[in-house]
Amino acid sequence: MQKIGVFVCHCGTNIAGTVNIDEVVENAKHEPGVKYVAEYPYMCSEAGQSMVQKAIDEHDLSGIVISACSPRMHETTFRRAAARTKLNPFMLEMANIREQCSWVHKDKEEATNKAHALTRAAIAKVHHNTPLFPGESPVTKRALVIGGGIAGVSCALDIAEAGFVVDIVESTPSIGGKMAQLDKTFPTLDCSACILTPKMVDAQFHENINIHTYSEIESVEGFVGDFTITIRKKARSVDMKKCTGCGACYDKCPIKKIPGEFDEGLGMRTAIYTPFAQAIPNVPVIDREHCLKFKTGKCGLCETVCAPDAIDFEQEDELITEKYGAVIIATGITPISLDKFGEYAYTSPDVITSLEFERMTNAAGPTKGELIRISDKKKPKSITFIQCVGSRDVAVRSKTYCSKICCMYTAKHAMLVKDKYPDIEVNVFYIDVRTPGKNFDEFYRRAVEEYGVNYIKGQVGKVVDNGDSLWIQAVDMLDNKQIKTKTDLIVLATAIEPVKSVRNIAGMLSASIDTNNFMTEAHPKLKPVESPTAGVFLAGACQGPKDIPETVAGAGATAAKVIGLLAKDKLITNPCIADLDPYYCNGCSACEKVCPYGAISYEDTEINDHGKKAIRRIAVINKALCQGCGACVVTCPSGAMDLLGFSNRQITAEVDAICR
Amino acid sequence: MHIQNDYADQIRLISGSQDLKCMKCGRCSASCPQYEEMDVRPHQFVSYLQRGDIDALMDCESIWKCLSCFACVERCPRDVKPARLIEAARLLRIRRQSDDEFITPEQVPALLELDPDIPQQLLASVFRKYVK
Amino acid sequence: MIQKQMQERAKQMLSLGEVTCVLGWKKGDFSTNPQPAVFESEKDLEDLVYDKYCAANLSKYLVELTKKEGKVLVFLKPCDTYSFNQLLKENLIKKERSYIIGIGCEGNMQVDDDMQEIGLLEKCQTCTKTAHMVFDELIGEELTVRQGDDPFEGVLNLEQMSSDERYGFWREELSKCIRCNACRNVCPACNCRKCVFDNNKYDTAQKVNASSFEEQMFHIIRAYHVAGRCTDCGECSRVCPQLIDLHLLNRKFIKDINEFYGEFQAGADTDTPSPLTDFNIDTDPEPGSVHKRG
Amino acid sequence: MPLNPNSSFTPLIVAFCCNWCSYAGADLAGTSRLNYPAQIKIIKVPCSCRIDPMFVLRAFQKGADGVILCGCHPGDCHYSTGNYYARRRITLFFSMLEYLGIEKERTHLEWVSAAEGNKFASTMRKFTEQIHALGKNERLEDIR
Amino acid sequence: MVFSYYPGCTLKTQAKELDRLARNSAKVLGIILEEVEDWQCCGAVYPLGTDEIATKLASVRVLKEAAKKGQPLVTLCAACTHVIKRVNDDMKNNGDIRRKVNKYMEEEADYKGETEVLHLIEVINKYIGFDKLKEYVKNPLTGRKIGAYYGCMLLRPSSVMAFDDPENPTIFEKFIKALGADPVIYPYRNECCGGYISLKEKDRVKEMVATIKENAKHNGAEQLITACPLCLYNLKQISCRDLNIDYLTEILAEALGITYNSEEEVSYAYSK
Repeated sequence: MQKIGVFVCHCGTNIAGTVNIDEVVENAKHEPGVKYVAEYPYMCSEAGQSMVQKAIDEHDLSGIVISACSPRMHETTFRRAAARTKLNPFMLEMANIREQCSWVHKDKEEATNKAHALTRAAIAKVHHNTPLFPGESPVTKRALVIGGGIAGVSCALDIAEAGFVVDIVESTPSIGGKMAQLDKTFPTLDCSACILTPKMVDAQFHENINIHTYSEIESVEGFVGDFTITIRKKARSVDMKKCTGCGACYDKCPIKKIPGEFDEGLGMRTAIYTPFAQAIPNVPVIDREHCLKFKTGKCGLCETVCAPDAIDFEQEDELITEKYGAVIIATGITPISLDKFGEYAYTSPDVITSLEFERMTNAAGPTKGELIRISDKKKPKSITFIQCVGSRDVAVRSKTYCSKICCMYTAKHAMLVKDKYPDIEVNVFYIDVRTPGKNFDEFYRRAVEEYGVNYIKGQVGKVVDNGDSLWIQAVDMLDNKQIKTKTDLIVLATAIEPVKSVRNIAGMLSASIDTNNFMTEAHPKLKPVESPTAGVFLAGACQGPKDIPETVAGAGATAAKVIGLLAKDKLITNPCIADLDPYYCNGCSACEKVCPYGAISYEDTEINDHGKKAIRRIAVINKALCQGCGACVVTCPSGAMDLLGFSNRQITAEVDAICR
Repeated sequence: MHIQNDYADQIRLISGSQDLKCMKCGRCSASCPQYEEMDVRPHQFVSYLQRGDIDALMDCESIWKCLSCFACVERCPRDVKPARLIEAARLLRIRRQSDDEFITPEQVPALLELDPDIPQQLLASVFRKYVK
Repeated sequence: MIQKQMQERAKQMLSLGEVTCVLGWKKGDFSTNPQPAVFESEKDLEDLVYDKYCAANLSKYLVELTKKEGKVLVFLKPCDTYSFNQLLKENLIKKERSYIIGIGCEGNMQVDDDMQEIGLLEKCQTCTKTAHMVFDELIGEELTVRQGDDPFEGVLNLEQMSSDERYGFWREELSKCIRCNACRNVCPACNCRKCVFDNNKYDTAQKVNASSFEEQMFHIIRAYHVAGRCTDCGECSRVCPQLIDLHLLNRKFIKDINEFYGEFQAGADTDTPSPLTDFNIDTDPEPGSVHKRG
Repeated sequence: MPLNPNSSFTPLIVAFCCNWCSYAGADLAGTSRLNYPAQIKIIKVPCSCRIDPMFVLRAFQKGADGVILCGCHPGDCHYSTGNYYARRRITLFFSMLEYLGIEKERTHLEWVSAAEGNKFASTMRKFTEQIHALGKNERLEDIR
Repeated sequence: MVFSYYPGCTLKTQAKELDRLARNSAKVLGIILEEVEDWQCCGAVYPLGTDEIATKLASVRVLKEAAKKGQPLVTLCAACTHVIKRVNDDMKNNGDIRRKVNKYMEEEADYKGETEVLHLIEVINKYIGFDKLKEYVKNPLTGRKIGAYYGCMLLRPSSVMAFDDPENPTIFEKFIKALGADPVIYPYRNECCGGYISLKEKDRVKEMVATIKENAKHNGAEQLITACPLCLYNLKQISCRDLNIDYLTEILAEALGITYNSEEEVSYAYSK
């Protein structure tokens, strides 16, 4: 029989305000096996914890129940406290009487009764708890960063500086990401390329960093500290070692009219190409879908002109398998598709997204920084910016969240236009202007006050392309007037969303993802750069809309967490894992089939069957791989398989206690 | 503000619309083909309802001006559906007092004599819209 | 006559040392209740019988028999081969230690308490298993395909009842149970080393007939534990001394599995994953959407 | 709570929640102070695939009037595939319970993410109402 | 293919020629339109109020008739399509309305929105396909520049109507192309023509129609087709020499080369 101590927390008035603590204490005293009951205003405080520790020693307690907040909040705290005594920390359970009781019920009597029932269930469970001992697993001192944008690059640099090897996997032919496409950055208006490219070069030449561009994650195995990841390096058709980056190949390439991804389709590229001048690595790639050689077998001009003989039409995808201790997801965002926004006439060449506008105002962009209407190459006399296109919108085509960066970049765009061409009329239709951030509101006000950008509170209902100009029907809500006017160029502040591939990547890493495909943090406030899956970390806008400073700051935080992990030689593993009673196992293999981690195998094992030795084919659990989900336990009809910490008896005892 | 009174609740019931979802973006008014004709504008329907000023809504001209073209419904980013609100106000109005002076069945033959091309559909809609 | 052929072939194999024993049926106390038996000598084989009363599924006996050295000659009717495959899939019998002679079957007869024949067994009335799924050789005529009753008719009838009627039906049926464990012992899928109902891990180890709930729990969980593995051999209903239609539980799972996850026949092969150790991300229905429609 | 002629009836409802999504969703309902009936009592399991049909029966046996199971949304399982197995098991098992004459409204499976505090609370409210309307469960209760 | 057919008030009276053209064209395409017995007017305006059912009953009766035969329900008028589709959606997805209506109708089988409601153009798209339609064309309308006027009721609200992209629809353009003509896309093709206010506010309707027509002409249209008798009426309220307004079935019949044997079948009085 256990000797159980029950500790009931008031949590100030958080619990005590709704739950009659005295009654919970009194009731707990009468539960079987309960030897000691105490209450305290803040059990998680230093004093509260010592109280628990003291009681364990003084009353020789073998099991502890803490009736307080959610175990997700403080189970670790209390188990650590218990570990400082002679008690095994896994002899402690929590009853969640705050989040799942006092905070959700108003009636004091009901809440008190429930607090009692939950405490009772925890006591019943503890009766069947057994001491558990965590195992150890090794840490591979190498990190993998998925995504070579500003988040991935700066995170990789920080980790590499700490002395660990980092590999970056980037799906496009160059690192740099969305930031490389931008012209100026808010609120300082410094040139994006000027601050990004030095970092890219640093990453390229850092002895601890390996960059795999034009590559994707093929498969993931393993777990924190010990991932085995296979990377598919797609065939570039150009030998990275031989290429000097001279550019003769793309100068000669006869296929010149492919809408360039980097220029958002506004500029054209060749079939063999580097996405942009400062690309890293500065090695072209052949787009096999468009290349004549691949389509028809004829051509091969690039091969002819390539002096170092780097062109390799035969090149095949290469699979690289490597071990990593930590993985960082930094896959970033992309603008949403505007196919379903017919009312904004996006099909018109003179209606563009903000990212297209970035390319257009960029001196290295398709128009060499000149602002023109794509349709007739004329300079626009008036530009209309429409904000919140697809953001804060519950329709299927849209995103319900605020994309966060649009207010600021629209102010930036408006300002850039006015700065270069003071004669152009600039109108911005907005719902709200959101500018929290250092020097952000000042920046927006400058657009209005110094540059004369016309901000109109209202939205555009319909855009009509008349050929020579665009016609809009909109509303000015402050004037309560409908506006029907002509404009020459429309820029849509398009909502951003995570890149599509992140779902697959998250799936392979079993990291969770929210309904918008943004990565979920282990805790939104306290663990903001970790995914709930151990060893998988997050950086940049894959977590949610972020601007550049926020992304870089976050990437630094991610790096710190990764360094903290890689600095360890061994990891302590979760002891709540599957546990087999070999005597009962009949070797049917059902558990093996459902294990998501491949942690179960079957071996002929010598079994002691009532004193008789017998060789039987039974399940064997790999304790480092098992994550403790319990799929095998329920699959096993005989109950040979059980789960430590959530055993059949423990859960049954909880059910019984609750239903009493 | 979210005033509750009988009429306001009735509008909420009839329309099935959630006025609190509105974020005052104005896309309804920007889309409305009858905006200029209206005294109370589509984006204001919501404010009237939130204020509980249903009498004013029932007495406004807009209830006869809305064409039920559903442009606002289609484009509303918050699923508030202003057309449903104004339709609910119109229903309340004609339930209280049908606008018999607008059209009566007796007038139909004369109308048809004037313009024999008038489709039945037009008459049917008009009766649905104006008469109890 | 097929029995003769079986005896001859068995004797031959024993004498040549190709098998060490033979698993078949021998005459029981009455002419209508032959019993499963292991024959180890040619002389013993004189007692081997095969007739329309040899309903017992011999597959499960192989679990123990194939643990021993040597090779077992086993006679399997078409339906029994499904159980054989299923046990093979669960690594419970060793194929290399068995030699299967598939034998023809024209349906088995049910007998009453007075050992009088009272017509085809339920499992034979609704038989769909007319071919051997696995065998080393065949003896006897190819079967004529029987036009059986719809095996799911009974389940359908129950499904169409009201909740109260269904509850009434099952309360009536299951309260007859005396927990003799005959169903468990005969069932080829009930092959746990120790049944969970004899295991104190769940606190479900049970006394006989303590309350009606115990029987409900036992039969529901037993049906659930064999779901996706039950080949619908019908032995549970056949051996039940209380004549409980236990197959109605198993067939409900089979019917649901077929409807929700696509047609599946346990024991048809040894590699198709069991529906309960498999899933389909896109097409698996939610519990809410499959609740009896209409 | 809807009025019920049998207003003295206080249902007993056991909720099994997976640790990663639904239990966290329940916590979020708490931090957001979203009310739901106190008759809901939650048992934490690591994953919906840890829920053994035995537990459900056990709850009914011991007098529960309803059992609700919650897990991560399909595709979001912390253990990547646990809830897919759970979905099959629970689908079949619930269907069996209904077949045995246990009202289907007494059992429910809901996918609740860690972000769906609102959904958790409203699901629990709805389920409690449902059980309230059904009244006491006596069909599987062990009445010894 | 046999479909239940709901002609609606206008196509049964003033515009009965259009109805006849539709039936004859359908026949050529192998579509049999069986007129629903004892149908009543759908009301021409979808009753938005969620608290009354009387105005939805006519639609439900028609839907039930089609459901009994297990046929999709086809209409030729955008307003009918709109009203019946939306009522059907209510019956499918709004439990409250479904309960009330079924209770009121007191018939044995409850109706739960089983019937598929389609405009004739959707039937052609879904059950024949425009590629196939091309094969039936005898007199291709080569060189004709035809714009489609969609109006409101077929497109919106798209969540219920599920007719086409509500802002950038293309179904009629595909139809026009299949008949051999050049479709003209113009931005105003989904703007309202004024609808029912034309009885009392004809001037306003004329303004609105003028904008639409100008926009169509600006984009090169020489002829407009509609799928709604009221749109047709309204669009004709201002005359425009170089922009003919026709019903979709008229160009369909023309392209299919439907010949008129009797006086009865050749009346173009309404449409020209």
